[in-house]
Amino acid sequence: MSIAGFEVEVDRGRGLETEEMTLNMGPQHPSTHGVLRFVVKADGEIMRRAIPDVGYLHRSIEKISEKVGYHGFMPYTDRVDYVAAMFCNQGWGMVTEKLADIEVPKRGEYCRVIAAELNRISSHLLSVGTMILDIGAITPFFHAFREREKINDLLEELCGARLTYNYMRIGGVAWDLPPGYEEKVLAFLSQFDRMLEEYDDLVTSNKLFRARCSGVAAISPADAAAYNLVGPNLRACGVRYDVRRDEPYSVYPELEFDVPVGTGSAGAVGDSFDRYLVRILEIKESIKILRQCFQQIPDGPVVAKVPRKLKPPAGDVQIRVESARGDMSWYAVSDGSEFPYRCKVRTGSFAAMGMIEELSKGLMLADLVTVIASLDIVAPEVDR
Amino acid sequence: MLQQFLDSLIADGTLGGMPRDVAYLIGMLGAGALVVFGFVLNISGVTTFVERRVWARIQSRIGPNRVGPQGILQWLADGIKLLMKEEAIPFAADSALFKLAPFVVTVGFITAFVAVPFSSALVIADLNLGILYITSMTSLVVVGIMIAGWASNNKWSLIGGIRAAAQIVSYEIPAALSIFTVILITGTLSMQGIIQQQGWGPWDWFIFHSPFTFVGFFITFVSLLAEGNRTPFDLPEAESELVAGFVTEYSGARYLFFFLVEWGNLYVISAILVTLFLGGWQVPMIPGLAESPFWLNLTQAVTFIVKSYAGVITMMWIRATLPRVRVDQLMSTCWKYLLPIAFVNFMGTALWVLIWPEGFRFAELALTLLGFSMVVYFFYRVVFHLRRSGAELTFSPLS
Amino acid sequence: MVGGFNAYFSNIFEVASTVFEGMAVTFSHFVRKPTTIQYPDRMAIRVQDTLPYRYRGILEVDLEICTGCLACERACPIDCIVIDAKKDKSTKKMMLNRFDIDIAKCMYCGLCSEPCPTGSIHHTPEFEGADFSLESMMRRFVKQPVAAYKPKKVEDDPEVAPILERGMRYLDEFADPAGKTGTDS
Amino acid sequence: MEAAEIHAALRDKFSDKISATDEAAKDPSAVVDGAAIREICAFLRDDERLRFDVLNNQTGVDYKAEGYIEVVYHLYSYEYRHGVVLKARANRDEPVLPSVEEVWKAANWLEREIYDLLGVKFLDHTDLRRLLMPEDWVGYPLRKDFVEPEEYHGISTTRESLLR
Repeated sequence: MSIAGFEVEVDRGRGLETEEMTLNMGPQHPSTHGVLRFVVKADGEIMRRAIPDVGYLHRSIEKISEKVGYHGFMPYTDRVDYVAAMFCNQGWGMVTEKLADIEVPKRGEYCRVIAAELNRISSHLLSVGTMILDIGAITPFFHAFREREKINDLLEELCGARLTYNYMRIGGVAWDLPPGYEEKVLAFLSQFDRMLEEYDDLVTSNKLFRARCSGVAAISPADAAAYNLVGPNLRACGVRYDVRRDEPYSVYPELEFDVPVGTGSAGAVGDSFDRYLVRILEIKESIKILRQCFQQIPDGPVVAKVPRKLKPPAGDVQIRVESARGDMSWYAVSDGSEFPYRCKVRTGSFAAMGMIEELSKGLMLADLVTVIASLDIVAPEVDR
Repeated sequence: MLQQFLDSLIADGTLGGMPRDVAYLIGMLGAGALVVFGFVLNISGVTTFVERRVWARIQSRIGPNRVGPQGILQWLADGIKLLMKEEAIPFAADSALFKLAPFVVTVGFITAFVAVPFSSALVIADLNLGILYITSMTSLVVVGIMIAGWASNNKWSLIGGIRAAAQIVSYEIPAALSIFTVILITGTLSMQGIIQQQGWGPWDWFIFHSPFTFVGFFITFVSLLAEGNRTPFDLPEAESELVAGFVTEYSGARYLFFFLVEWGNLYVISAILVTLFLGGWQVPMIPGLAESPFWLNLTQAVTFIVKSYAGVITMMWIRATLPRVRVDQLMSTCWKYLLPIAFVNFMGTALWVLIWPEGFRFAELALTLLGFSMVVYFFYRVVFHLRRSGAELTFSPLS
Repeated sequence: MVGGFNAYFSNIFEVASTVFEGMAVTFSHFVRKPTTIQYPDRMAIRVQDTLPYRYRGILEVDLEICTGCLACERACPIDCIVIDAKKDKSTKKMMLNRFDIDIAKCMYCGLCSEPCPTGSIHHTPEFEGADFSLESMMRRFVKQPVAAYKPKKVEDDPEVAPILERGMRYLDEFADPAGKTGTDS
Repeated sequence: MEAAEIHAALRDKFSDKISATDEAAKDPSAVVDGAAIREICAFLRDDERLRFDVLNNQTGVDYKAEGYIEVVYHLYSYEYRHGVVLKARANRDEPVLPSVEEVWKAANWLEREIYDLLGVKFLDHTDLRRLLMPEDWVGYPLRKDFVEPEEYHGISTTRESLLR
């Protein structure tokens, strides 16, 4: 029997006839975070398999890059991962700078880091907020989004847009920090610290929430590496690896921060709760980084001189950016013309999505939404 | 009362030569319609409005505030909108059952009001099996939900229906056991009888009667939450897992009925709790109040409704705070935690009543003190959270 | 056995205490101020007036100071700007015959306003762009052919001077001080 | 380990399978024989000095003028924090390569994507279906000679431009 391209097994046991239930979760399901479809094979409440079916948000961004030139592709990278667009900007900027040997001024790098870390906080807030929403509590979601709105306000002031920032340029950033920006960000951070404590009281320590996440889809470090799980998902498994620290780029070597890893405080190491907790801890590290950035930021230009028609020498390079969803790998090929010959971005959600089919075996139906949310999957990032 | 009124109408010839039985039937149907449309529907409606505003405040929002003053008529607008919507019935659904389900659910909910007392006189029927009648009638809701889940011919709905059945069947047991602890004390099943044995002061309420009833109150509360499909036990219509569970395929007026029941049930649950544990309509006997039945009943009704709505708001507030439990956790909560404790309570209360048939004053006062100190500590924590959060920071000059 | 009992009761206690704490947090919100902005009607000032200077809203062109250099058209990655500028043989002036922006296509990236030498094409804080037809999303700025602006040392035309001043200030504040990088090849 | 040392280790083991190495480029890379890619990858993962436990990225590039499709493997080691780039070339007309799915599970989806967008067939892949494009899509979009069809299932793929 075949349903929508997938083979369905009908298991006729002895005595009472039972068959696996095939459920279509998505494309329009409240907790699939975008347009995404799972074909769930379930035995009552227990899942046998959940097969992801992606591609509903495929916008052929890689193909577009071959048509618009190096500068013109920058706004398109916003759309790769619209929740954390700053990192896509940075990735494209860095890969082009490596291709064309452009040095970014120091102040430009600091501006990039400030924008990126603000964006990381907002992205993680969205992640933990929607995770708790999927688990069934509504209020923490609103509280997270209330704080996220403030970051959006800050980023709006920095670059004029709330979601698709297009802030970075090849060779630096588009605009310097606006006057009075430091005071605003620091005021926000001191208020946000207290909000995080409140969030811990409301959500993190909540026993019902911990019980929902503990032991759900625990991933071993070996599996995480084999599936190329990256970012907070990887660190939750106990692997202390962060591109910012281990393959340093930008000004991260000058900044001090910890790399939090999962400890299995609610159950097994690498379970959904660890993934949640690593994000919360990373928010705290980002606050630390932001405070240091404002202390260390030098004066000077924010963008290097780059010709409007950029023609990098032929060659291919790869760079990695620690995006909010982990190691984002940009690969670009130049053939010496003004258009990129090929551009490929391997995103964090893509790897996590590929793992769900393996993870879902034997989980409860309700756990699937927990797993999707805890892996922080943003559907457009999978499809690009 | 109704009978006397109808008799007087027949006697003075207003109804002409109508046979007595027909007059009674019309009178009862009319009174029923009056109760349903004038009271029960409004309770559900107002509850939806209150819920939305309560949630909004907890979530730093304002909530509906456009229809009528402060949005007070929002529920009416929503109801009218739903009534005017097209009702889609899925092609593959079992049409007859699909249409029947909302009414089964509504019947299960509205008939419960027959035995819910509002004051010493304001009760439709003071059944001597009152509490049993209510628990059995509200169980009819699950039959409707099961029918809805099955008849929709949608797998999400079916899972929702099955979950509802499993949930209610399990939680009936601890709920019933905890209700029986109160009945052990009172010796009556009548709702009015239970209230009459309590006093107006908290130390006379059954919640503070003994340590066992104190625990029993929380068990009843949790079990009734689960029976009313409220968070953290709203699995049958878990919107992030099952889309909307058993109501996925419903639209228009039938959808309205399900929602009517969901919010109306809040009031019923709350009324049961107030009756059993929180002193019902008992008011202090201020001199002069007892002489005037009207003012006495009014004060009692206001007391009862205020207490009930406090319970309703608490349930909303819980829903705004807690995440949902998983289906296996739901079952283990019931069978591993609530049920054994409910049994211990039952035995303990039996012993307590055996030793102190008239109640033990010291324990009552001590428990009252414990309850109040919990409330005081709670407000201390609230103030702590308020202080820590400090003034809200906003960058937009508009808010 | 004893450990089992401990776990059993500590579980109950943990649930009760964390729920208690969570309820205290949510209760404290009853007395906090909501952060909702009641857009669009119940507001003291329009949202547009509160937006930061860099806000990238709907594009606007000041034809008085447009030099017809086509820098914006070239910079646009989705080709939503079409300019038709021709040199009039008789008057020897650059004539703008057409300056269209398809707002339905525009993605508000701001790449067009950066290379503009006079700040003629710029973002406004206006964002309410919903309309009923695609045709109405076309902003056709040139109603009849006009002469393109020719930069002078000192602007003396009293009508153009304030517009140019605004455009230059826009460039200064919007783009960074080092923004005039690169050469137009 | 530096790129030169890794390439030397590769040459020691597979002297005839490595056709070129480039240490001067910004990202040093080794062009390897496509047919042996799985053995090479398994060696790189299991060798104690190398331990490339992660397939960080895998992608294809269509070099139309040269007449081949190059599949690029970006490997990384969490243990030693070093990386290597492998390039395997497949004939453009009938691109076939062995799958490395059994070496790194991450290759499953990456190879499905390459198959979907560039049409490289991976042998022994467990589930080689289209990933992003519809199942009945004709052609491979990231090939340089791909022409977008006028319509798909009666839906036009272009819209009339008011600007032109």
